[in-house]
Amino acid sequence: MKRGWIGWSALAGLALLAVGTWIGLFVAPAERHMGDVQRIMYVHVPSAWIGMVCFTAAFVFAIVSLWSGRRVWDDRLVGAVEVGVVLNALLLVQGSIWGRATWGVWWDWDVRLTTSLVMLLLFAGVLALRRLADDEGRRASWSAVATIVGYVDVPLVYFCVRWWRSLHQVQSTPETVDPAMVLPLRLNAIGLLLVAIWMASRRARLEGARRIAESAAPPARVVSEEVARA
Amino acid sequence: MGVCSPLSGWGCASSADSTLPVGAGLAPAREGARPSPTSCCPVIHGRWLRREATPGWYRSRPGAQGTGGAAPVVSARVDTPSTAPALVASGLGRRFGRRWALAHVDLELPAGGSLLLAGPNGSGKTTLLRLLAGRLEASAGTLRLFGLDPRRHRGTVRSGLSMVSHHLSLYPRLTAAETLALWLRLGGEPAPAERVRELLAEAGLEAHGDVEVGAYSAGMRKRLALVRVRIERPHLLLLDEPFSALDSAGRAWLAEWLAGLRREGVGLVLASHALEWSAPLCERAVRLAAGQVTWSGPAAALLEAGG
Amino acid sequence: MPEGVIVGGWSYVIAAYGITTTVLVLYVISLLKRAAVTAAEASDDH
Amino acid sequence: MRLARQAWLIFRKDLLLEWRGRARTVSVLLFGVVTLVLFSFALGPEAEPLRRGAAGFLTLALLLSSVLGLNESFRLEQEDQALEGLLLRPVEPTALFYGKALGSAFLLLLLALVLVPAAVILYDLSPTPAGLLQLAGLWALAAAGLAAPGTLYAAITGRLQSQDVALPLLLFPLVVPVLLGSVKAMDLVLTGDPMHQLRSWTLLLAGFDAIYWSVCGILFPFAIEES
Repeated sequence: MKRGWIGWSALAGLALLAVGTWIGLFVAPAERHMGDVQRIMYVHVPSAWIGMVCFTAAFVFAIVSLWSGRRVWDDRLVGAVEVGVVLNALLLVQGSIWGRATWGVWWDWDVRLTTSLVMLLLFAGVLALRRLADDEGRRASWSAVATIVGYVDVPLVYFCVRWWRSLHQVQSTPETVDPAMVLPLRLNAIGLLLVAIWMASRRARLEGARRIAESAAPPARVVSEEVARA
Repeated sequence: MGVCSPLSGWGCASSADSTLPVGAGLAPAREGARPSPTSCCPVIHGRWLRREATPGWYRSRPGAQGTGGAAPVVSARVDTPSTAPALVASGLGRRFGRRWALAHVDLELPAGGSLLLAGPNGSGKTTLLRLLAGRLEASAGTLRLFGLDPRRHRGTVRSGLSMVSHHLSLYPRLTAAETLALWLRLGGEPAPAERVRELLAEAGLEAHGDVEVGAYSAGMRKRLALVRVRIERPHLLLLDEPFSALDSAGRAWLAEWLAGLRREGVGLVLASHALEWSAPLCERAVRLAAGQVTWSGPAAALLEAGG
Repeated sequence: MPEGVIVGGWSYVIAAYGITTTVLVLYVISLLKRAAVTAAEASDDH
Repeated sequence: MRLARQAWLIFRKDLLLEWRGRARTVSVLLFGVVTLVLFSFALGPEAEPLRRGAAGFLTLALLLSSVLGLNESFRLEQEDQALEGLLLRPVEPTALFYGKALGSAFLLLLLALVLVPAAVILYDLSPTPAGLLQLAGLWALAAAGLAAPGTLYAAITGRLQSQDVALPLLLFPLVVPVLLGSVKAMDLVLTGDPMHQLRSWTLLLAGFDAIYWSVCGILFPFAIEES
């Protein structure tokens, strides 16, 4: 199979992920308060970043899709949304595990966790809507509309939850990051980005192939009988 | 700004086109809002005129706006309905999933012309009408209405079109009078009681104006939906099976009513099985089968050929 | 070891990395599988 | 202005239809009351937890009833494809959006007349007259915040096979900010506002409304037109 630059960069991304994870797990120092649990960060934070990148890309694709009306952008939109949803779901699982280890609970109505959850529901809704719409054109414009509204909604959710939470407790996520922790974080983020781009582009290509498989060439033109006058 | 087609005896269609330069609609208003001599608009409301932009195919007289002579009222990309064909379709097709409901349709209809679409159920007549009305996007081919691309000039094209389809687009809980008044007001016209009564009389519904449409018989509903077209003052009227659901008196009424519209220069595209009623109303006819045009010629010849 | 440090955090770390890797691998497999199915369908029809 | 005039006409038409079909409107109102009653069963008979949760229950009752009202509003348009007729008239899609969203917001506003007294009785609330007025204002803001995205999505889901499931699925996550804002602000009205936060929550809610009404208004034409 011919491997394009996206494929090669995804392989490079895998290598980066391997190196970054190795450094994160075995080389970087343990965090002062959280100990080794903090090592979840090296996968958790890149998931959050790249998930957000996916949704941002989906938002841009949605605008282009509405504006140009070309279905290619709809394919790309699905790719970005679906990969974003996968990463976001992983993010919630990792966050939940981390929460269990540090706070003792699987779930906490923390700002980021809550926002991620709502974001997941919003974009999973886009995917659900696509399955319900039968017409190709409607599917494209409706998913673009839902993506745009959903994306615009995310910061609103974030601010709202922050205000809502601020009554109960101050934010407790430690923000100080040791320089030794930055390197694996960056390596993993770049690696995951490259892999995510590959996955999204594969998904987009799949959507395009499906679109074509669902369509058919017009039938052969039949000869029409022309009558000049009565 | 009123649309005044030389062909249309109906006077002004109230309509607007947001895609046109603002100046096109504003300039004549400054000049005192007088209709041009060639205009057939009986009444122009000054305020209304000032606020509405010019529809695309309206060509103002040279110098109609008098603000330095060469103000761009005449838009280069539009034409009057008298010269631009009402409808040009080439290679038009529509696909639903893998099935092409319509393919390779080439049609041309001169302004004010009339066309009969014949063919069995499922041959693509309704799909074609919906494509023409802009309620469905074509999967293939190009379409020009009044010389304009309906995708780029949606508002303009729509204000020149009317369609009465199988679904009549009536609200069952509104009375006939309310329906007509709503339609008048949506176009920016006043809806005085006598105008509404006039329209009701035209549909033969004077006695039922205050009855909710949901209580009407199918024929009455159809007549109401048809008469509502009057308010829209189209240049091109698209009808899907207009003769169905009507009794013989109703059909006679409709034939007469449509003939009246034709005399006023309204273009007509009519999909019908009732050839004995519809063929005399149309000049040209095409027969569709499995989504393609299999026969085209004069409507009278189609009648002779037995459909 | 200073006070308050979470001990035995490795199981959580392994769980997080394990789940992430598994899900991503499964997703990629599903991608490839779906692509193969679509390609097979397309070649069947044409 | 043409847009505003058309929107106003659509709004008035919706109100008239709502009035003519008031049996349905009344069932939406009753549904709201039923949910309020169910919440009290879920929490048990003690008055105190009910009183504390009253703001949340009111907002949830509003949210759940709104889905019924919105679905109904677009069912009317789809029944005889009246919507297509309006678009061909031609009515600007944007005008259609604002008209219908106003209509839905108005219906949701009506809910307050039934739900707030019901909550006062069922949950043993004792709001001051000023508090009732504040509550009404907040209710209006929440109703507006639900009506705009609700109208956008109801227009989409109204043309799906499984519309009844699809609307809440899409709408509920989207209106989380409105939900939170409304619960919080109403709670401050009902159970006291020692730190004077009501003003900022109200402004926040109003800000959300502004964003929803503009973004959804821009996107509605794309949702309703074929492409």
